[in-house]
Amino acid sequence: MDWHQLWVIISAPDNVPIVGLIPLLCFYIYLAWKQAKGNDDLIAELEADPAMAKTHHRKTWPFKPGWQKEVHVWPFLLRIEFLAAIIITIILMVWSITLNAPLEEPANPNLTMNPSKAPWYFLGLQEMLVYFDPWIAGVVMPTLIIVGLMIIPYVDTNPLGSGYYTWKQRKFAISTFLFGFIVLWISMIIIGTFIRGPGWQWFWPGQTWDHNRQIYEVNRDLPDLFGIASNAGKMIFGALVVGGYFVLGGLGVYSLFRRYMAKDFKRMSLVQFSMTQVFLLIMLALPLKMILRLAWHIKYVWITPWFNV
Amino acid sequence: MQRSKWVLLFLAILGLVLLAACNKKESTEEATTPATGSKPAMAATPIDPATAASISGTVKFDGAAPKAIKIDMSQDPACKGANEAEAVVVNGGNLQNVFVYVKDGLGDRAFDTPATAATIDQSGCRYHPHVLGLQVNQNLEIKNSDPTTHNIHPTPANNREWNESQPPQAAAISKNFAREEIMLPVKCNQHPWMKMYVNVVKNPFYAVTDKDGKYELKGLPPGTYTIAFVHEKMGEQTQSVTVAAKDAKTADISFKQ
Amino acid sequence: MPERPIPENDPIVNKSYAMHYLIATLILMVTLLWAMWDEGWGQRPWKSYQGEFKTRYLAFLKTARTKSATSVDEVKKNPEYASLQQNYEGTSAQAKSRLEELRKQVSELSGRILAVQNVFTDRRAYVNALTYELETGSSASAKQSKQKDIDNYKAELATVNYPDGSKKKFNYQQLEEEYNKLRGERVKVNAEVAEALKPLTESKAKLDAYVTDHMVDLTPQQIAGLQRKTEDWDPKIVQLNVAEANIVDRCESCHMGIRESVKLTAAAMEAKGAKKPDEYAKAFTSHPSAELMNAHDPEKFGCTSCHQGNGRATTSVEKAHGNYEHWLWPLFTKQNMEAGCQTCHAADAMLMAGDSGAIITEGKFLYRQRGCMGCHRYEGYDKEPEELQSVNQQLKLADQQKRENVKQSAYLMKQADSAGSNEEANSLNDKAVALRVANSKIDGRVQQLDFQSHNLMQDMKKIGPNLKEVRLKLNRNWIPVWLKKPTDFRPTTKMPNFRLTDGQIQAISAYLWQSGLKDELPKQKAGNAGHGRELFETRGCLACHSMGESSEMQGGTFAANLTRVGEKANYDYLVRWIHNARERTRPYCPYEKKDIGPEDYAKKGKPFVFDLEHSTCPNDGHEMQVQNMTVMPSLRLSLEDAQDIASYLMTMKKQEPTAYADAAFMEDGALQAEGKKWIRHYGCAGCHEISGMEDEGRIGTELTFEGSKPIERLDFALFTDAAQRGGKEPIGNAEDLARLPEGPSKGPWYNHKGFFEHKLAEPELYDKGMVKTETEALRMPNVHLAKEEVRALSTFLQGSQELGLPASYQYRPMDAKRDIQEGWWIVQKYNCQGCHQFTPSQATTLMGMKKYQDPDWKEQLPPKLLTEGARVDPEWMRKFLTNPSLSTADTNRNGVRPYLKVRMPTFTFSDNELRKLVRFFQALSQQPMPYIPQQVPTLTAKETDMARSLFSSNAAPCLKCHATGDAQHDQHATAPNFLLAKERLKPDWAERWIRDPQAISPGTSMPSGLFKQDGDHWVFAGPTPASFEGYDKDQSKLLVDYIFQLSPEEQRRVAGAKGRSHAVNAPPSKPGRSTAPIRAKGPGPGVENSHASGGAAR
Amino acid sequence: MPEENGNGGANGNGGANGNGSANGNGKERVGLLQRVKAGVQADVQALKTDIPTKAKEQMDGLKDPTKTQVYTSIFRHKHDDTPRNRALGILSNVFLHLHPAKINRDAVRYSYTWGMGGITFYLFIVLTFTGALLMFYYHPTKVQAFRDVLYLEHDVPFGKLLRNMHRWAAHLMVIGVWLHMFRVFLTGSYKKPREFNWNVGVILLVLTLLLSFTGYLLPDDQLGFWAVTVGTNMARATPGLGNEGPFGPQMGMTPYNDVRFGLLGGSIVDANALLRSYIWHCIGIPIVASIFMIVHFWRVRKDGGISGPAPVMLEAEGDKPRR
Repeated sequence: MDWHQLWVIISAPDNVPIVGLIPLLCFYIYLAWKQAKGNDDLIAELEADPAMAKTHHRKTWPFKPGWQKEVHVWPFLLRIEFLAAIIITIILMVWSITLNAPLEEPANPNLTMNPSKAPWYFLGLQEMLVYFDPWIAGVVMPTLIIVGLMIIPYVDTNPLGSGYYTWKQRKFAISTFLFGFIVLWISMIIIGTFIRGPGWQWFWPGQTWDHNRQIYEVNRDLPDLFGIASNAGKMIFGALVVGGYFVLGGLGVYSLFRRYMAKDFKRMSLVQFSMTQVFLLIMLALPLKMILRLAWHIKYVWITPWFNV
Repeated sequence: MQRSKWVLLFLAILGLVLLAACNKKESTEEATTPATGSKPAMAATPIDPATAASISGTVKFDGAAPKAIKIDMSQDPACKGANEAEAVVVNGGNLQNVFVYVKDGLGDRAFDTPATAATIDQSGCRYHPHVLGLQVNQNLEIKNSDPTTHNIHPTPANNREWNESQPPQAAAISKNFAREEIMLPVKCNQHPWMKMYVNVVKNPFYAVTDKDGKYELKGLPPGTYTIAFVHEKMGEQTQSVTVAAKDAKTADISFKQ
Repeated sequence: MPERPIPENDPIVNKSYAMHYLIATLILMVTLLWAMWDEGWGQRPWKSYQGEFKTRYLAFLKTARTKSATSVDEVKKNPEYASLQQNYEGTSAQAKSRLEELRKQVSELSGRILAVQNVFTDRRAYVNALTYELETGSSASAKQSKQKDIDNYKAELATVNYPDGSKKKFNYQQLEEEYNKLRGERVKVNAEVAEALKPLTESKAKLDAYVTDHMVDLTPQQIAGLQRKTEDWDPKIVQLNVAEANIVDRCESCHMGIRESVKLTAAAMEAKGAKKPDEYAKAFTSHPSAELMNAHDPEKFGCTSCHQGNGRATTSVEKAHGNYEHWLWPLFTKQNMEAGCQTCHAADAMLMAGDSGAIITEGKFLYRQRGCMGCHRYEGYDKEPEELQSVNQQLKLADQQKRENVKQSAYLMKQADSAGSNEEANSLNDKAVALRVANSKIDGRVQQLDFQSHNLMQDMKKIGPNLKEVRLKLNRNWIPVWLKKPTDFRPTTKMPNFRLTDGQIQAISAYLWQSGLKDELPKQKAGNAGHGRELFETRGCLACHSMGESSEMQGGTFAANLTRVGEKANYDYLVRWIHNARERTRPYCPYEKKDIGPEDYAKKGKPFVFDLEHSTCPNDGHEMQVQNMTVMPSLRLSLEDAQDIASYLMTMKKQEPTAYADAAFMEDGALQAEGKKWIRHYGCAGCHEISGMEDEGRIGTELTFEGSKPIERLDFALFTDAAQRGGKEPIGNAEDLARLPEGPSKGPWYNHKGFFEHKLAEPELYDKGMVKTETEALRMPNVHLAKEEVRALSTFLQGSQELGLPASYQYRPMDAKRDIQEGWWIVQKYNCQGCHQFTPSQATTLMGMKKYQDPDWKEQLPPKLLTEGARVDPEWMRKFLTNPSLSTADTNRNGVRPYLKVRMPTFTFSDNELRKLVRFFQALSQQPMPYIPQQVPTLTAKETDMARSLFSSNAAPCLKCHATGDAQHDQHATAPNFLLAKERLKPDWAERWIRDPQAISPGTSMPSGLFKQDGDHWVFAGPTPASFEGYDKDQSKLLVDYIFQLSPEEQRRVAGAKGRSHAVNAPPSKPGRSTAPIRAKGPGPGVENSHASGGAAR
Repeated sequence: MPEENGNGGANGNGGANGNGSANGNGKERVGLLQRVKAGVQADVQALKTDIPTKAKEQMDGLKDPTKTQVYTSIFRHKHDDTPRNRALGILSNVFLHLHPAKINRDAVRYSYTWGMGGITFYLFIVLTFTGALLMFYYHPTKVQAFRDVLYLEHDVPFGKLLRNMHRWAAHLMVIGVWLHMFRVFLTGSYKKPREFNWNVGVILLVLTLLLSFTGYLLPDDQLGFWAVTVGTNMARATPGLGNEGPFGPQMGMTPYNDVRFGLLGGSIVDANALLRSYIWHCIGIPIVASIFMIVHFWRVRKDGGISGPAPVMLEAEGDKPRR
């Protein structure tokens, strides 16, 4: 166990935010989960007791008739906001006094940094470069992420769960988002920061980052696995596989929706549903491809003269 | 003369003690500061003449005495006189021109520079004496009694080298040596056979063996000393001698070719 | 949701945030204060340094002042001071009354002037105003009336009240006159005051100057000044700002004592009662080298241009010293401080200023001497091959241009023939003619280039011997043994250990053997080894070569140790080598790329003669390499002497040459290709001349800017981690470990210094643990350097940086300084300093030898060249360097000092090098070039007589030591012949020399005190005849003039009169006695000479 | 007197002139002097009474600072603790009228909002402030940039703190934006009618990342240089627009005309890239982001304030339109 190495990585000034991000995320997930649980319990209680549902103010927080339903922003909100500003200022100052912003040697185009890493918030994308060609990881994926985030309000037809934390009413939406945010985005960043060492090789925490490490890795393409040699064959085969994934996956999503989320499905228009389907499948394709790569060393699935997937 | 010296010594010690006593701070700083020039004057510790001991002895030469080497002085008609080399002079088994001095055992004791000068005379194109001892910084007077010009050229290892011409009847040259050096060769470039050795030591306890190989070191305070016998050709030998107050010890030694 | 009691009051509205705010605000305040503190102190550790400095420095100054005061008192005790003091008091008493009177006058005058001035300036202002109105007046009448006003006003009388109460009226004109008159008077009186003060100030200045001149340290006044300055010091950043070079250095914010005018040591700056100098004390010392500081004014160079580090940073010691990961220029360590010199002085061979420079100079020297440049290019080293290439390129271009011109000219002429008009034809013909003239110019240039190439060929040297002649000179069976590990055979060899496998050794030696020249060498007679030994030990061989091993070793390390040379050498070759090492078996033609043999000459019907005069190829007329590329000179020995020495050397062996195992495989032709491959692989041709490898390039990395190579580019291989974190020292081999200058690493060594030093100590280190094939393995051989040598080379490499400063900071002088630089390269190339002293502090190899410790042998040392440029005529020097025997017939001797056993060899310098050397000596002694000889006045008969009386005086027996050309007299001469003086010496130098030779060459046999100063001129120290009565010129000058006009006859006459020849003609002491006349055998005229008697002792 | 004046010629000159003329006037107008004297005496008398009165008035005025003209010119309404004034405090305030006068009583609970939107906005302000100060010392040129950062670190008062704050606030802002988005999603706050504001938020997220990314290159050190090189290398692979992307070569893309070239102003990360990055970082993106932020805040209010905490809904109420 190379504690020194671990410490070097963790204490690098630019990695400190990520180190801070992990407990922060845990805390906020816990906070959200606690409130969701409270709300879900309340909902269950109210569902069971229609009479109570009529009178209850429907929040977990205490309420007494006569209390103001609305409060003045000044001072009741602003005092909190100002307090937050002060606290943030304190945190920021203390951080700035104790830890210096990194400044390395002057830029030298002739001397490549190893590993040369993007800013930490883009490390997820850089990590994806391992599994995808740059045009997917660097261009298509970010675009899809943005577009995907943007269409969320338009494809989420579930009217419940607006304005309060809940799990039971939005199981699918929340699990999908958590999967995308925590598993695909945050954990990739963590991998990119702490695990990827020189040569973008995989180093377990506590393993020494050896610049001279050599590892053997031969990557194949999926068509090779099936003995398809001709370019045209590869192209057609790849198209079939990718197409098949989307067709079969689409069918699978459909059957899942029909069975377990009938209400949502009913509320969705055709466009809404197909959009959901497509983005869901693309999102799922990412870990699938990673597994293909990590487990079977598959580089490409679909090979064409113009692009490879 | 002697009396005033003692008084001076006493005053110096008193001064030092006072300095150390009433201004300790100053003196420590002084000590840590690297001395510029000479070290802070160390007082010459008085030696009680009543307890002074002496060491004497004879230096022998082991084996057959080498025949004296004749020097060809014909080069300069002005050179007349004994023309035998003085490198190894043995008289009946006794070795002349051995420099004897206290090499070790006096500790940090410092000694005053004698006011009298040591002298070298050049006559008959020879140096007199052939081996000379003197104390550090003691004046050395060099005379020329020959009707010819000499030049005096010491070739020291640890002192400054010089080379001065001295015409006949010229005034004596006055010089001194600041650092200890044993068997410092002095020569004359015009008369290549002219050679002598100067021994510069820090204490007054030195002697040069005479014709009979005899020497005597007087006025030594009681103690254990390393006595060194140095011969220009045969090198150095040492002996350890312990003397008590008023002792008169003998230390003989012999050199082998 | 667990049941929670609902509170009575609305918590949202009623909850108080006062406590939250209080705490948050408090924390915010604390944070703000923290930020302030951080800004004011946390980021400014130098403040505490300055505070500490103030206390310690003041304490130091206090003691210094008392000490200084006592020494001032001592100085004042001096009678000389007392007389000055008296003088001062006398003058001041004298001047006193006069001064008082004058001062009174001045004050009186001042009062009167003021009285007049008050009135006058007022009136003048009014007149000026009116005049302005007059000048700008619009009409003639207005002007007229103004003029009238002015005139009227000027005519008005004004009253002046003098301070003594008297009054006087003046009109304007008178007023002005009075005013000017009074002022003039005051000026005059003031001048008188100054005049009266002059003797006073002068004697006062003398008095003060006496104190300052006789004080070794500062005076109490000066120290008081420092005390005041220090007491008034407010903490602030001290910075050197050199805008030109973008240097901002704040080093002095902590290192406050660095430029103080008193010498501060760490011990002096210790805290009170401290045992050891702490961090502060070490930081407060003054700069150790005043010389360096004078040469490099910090106001121009800052600190970091020499020391590196981050000069701007002030936040911590590590930051300021640049000892952190992302700073590219960390402070050079104390041990490698001199690396900083190299950054600007890369072009200099010799860097000495005060005590500094020895390490870097050694590094530069070693880089050539140990053959580093054979594999690693370095700007400025071994540039001859590159220059030669460029010359050849230019030659080709010139050739091409010539052909082109001929063609063009023919074309133009043809056109001219058929031109339409005469004019046109003439113009075309002119052009054609111009082209032909141009060609002749090119011819001139070609000649120059050929000459240049001739010179370059001559200057080109290799560190290792010529291996083409391996068959002729070596014992075949010895070669593989040698290659196995050269240090086993000769521990001090320059040949490094290559870690060759047996297979490689066999292949390499086979190739060398088979590719070697197979010519026959002339057979040599056997010589007298005893005589050879004497020659070897006295002729100066030991200035470069050494003999004996380890503690027994005597001689220089510049060339090979010859203790076992008898085991490997071939006698016939050795004789020839000693006789003239430059003599080649066959010349090499770089154009044809082959060794030219007699057959090639025969083809052209030419005799097989090649030397520097016959250096063109018989086949194509190109310049050839006609010399062995060795720096070993010719000692102009007779063939017999050479045979004697060779015979002696052949006896130097530990085992018989025949005892070596038979290496028959070297005749195996099958190994040749393999051998060639390995020779190429290991870059052998970098140091040796090898058949078929003449044009091989260097195999190593260029090192010119190695010190600024990014650390990532230095391959620490498997030790990267150990180096970064300071793990266990990876060098295991004890011998190699001992090469690390600072011993086994104690902390991280992931820096240039660490890399270089580990690499130099154990070059294969970075292969350790790696799996590599024979060809992949690191090729760098073990150069078996000593600790100090590793340090020197590491310093050199660390300083080898691309300069971040403006190019003007590179030391590239154009004048005499450049000549000095260029000269040092040659001096070092040929190891001149093995015999000669160039600077007072430099010791020669011979000086250090046991033999030369003896006073008689000391006189046998080669002459010191401390002021050689001032001493000799440059033209004479050129001749002398070309042929040190100064004779074409009798060459087996020294030209100037025939009495020296040691021989000034013939180096066959090229004209290039001759020019540089002559300039070097002139520049080193600050002599202007070109030299215009000084006219020596012709002496009158009377003067000649007087001079002769000095020359032959008993008090200055010149001819006793100086050679006269009379063989018998010269046997015991110890100084050069006067007859050489005219051509050789510069008269002004000669005069300085006879006045005080010890000042020019300390320890010379020539005594001082021949002349003494009498008033403003120099007179003879001995008795002078009556004719000197009334002679008021320098008598030393007279003697010099005489010597410069000395004719051989005159010299003979004087010598005869002095009976010198007579004395010498007398038969020497009778032979046959037990003590033979030593004079014949000894080194000089020494009788009791150590050699002879020492021999008897043995 | 003469001795004093004698010190300098110029002084003496001026002094003599002045003295002369004053003396002359005094002699000529004796009557006037008396009149002036009387007037002055009267003034002094009046002054004795006027000043204390004025002073008292002044002190009284200062007793209630809210009554001063300066105060009333700044604050347009009273600040007595009345509901009206509380509302006015928000509504009539240019800085605070982001908020409505009153909000849902539970919306002040930190556990619901996490305060991330506000914190992000606050960090943006901090960044603008520190960024503007940093701009005083920074030149976006290859020669100066790195040097200026060193200068900031070592010379500028509080320069190091400033730079550190800017850097860490930027990192915090990215984290804040993510957490904000996370919270908004978890509370379903993007749902009708806030769909568009969610989109604005997504754009702001992208802009935040771009802001941070463009700032990365500015110190011109190895870290920034290679981060940006890696980042922009991806642009090379843009389909159709990058010279290494799918269909890029077919579209005639070369390293000298593709989208990366456009981003960097050259084929390598160099002086132009530095300048572009600087301008986007300091001018382009902040302006765009500010506009979107204004829209974002405005929409928060127009879409009915923050989404919650809303009363929970029951399954059955899902399909009914909400009141």
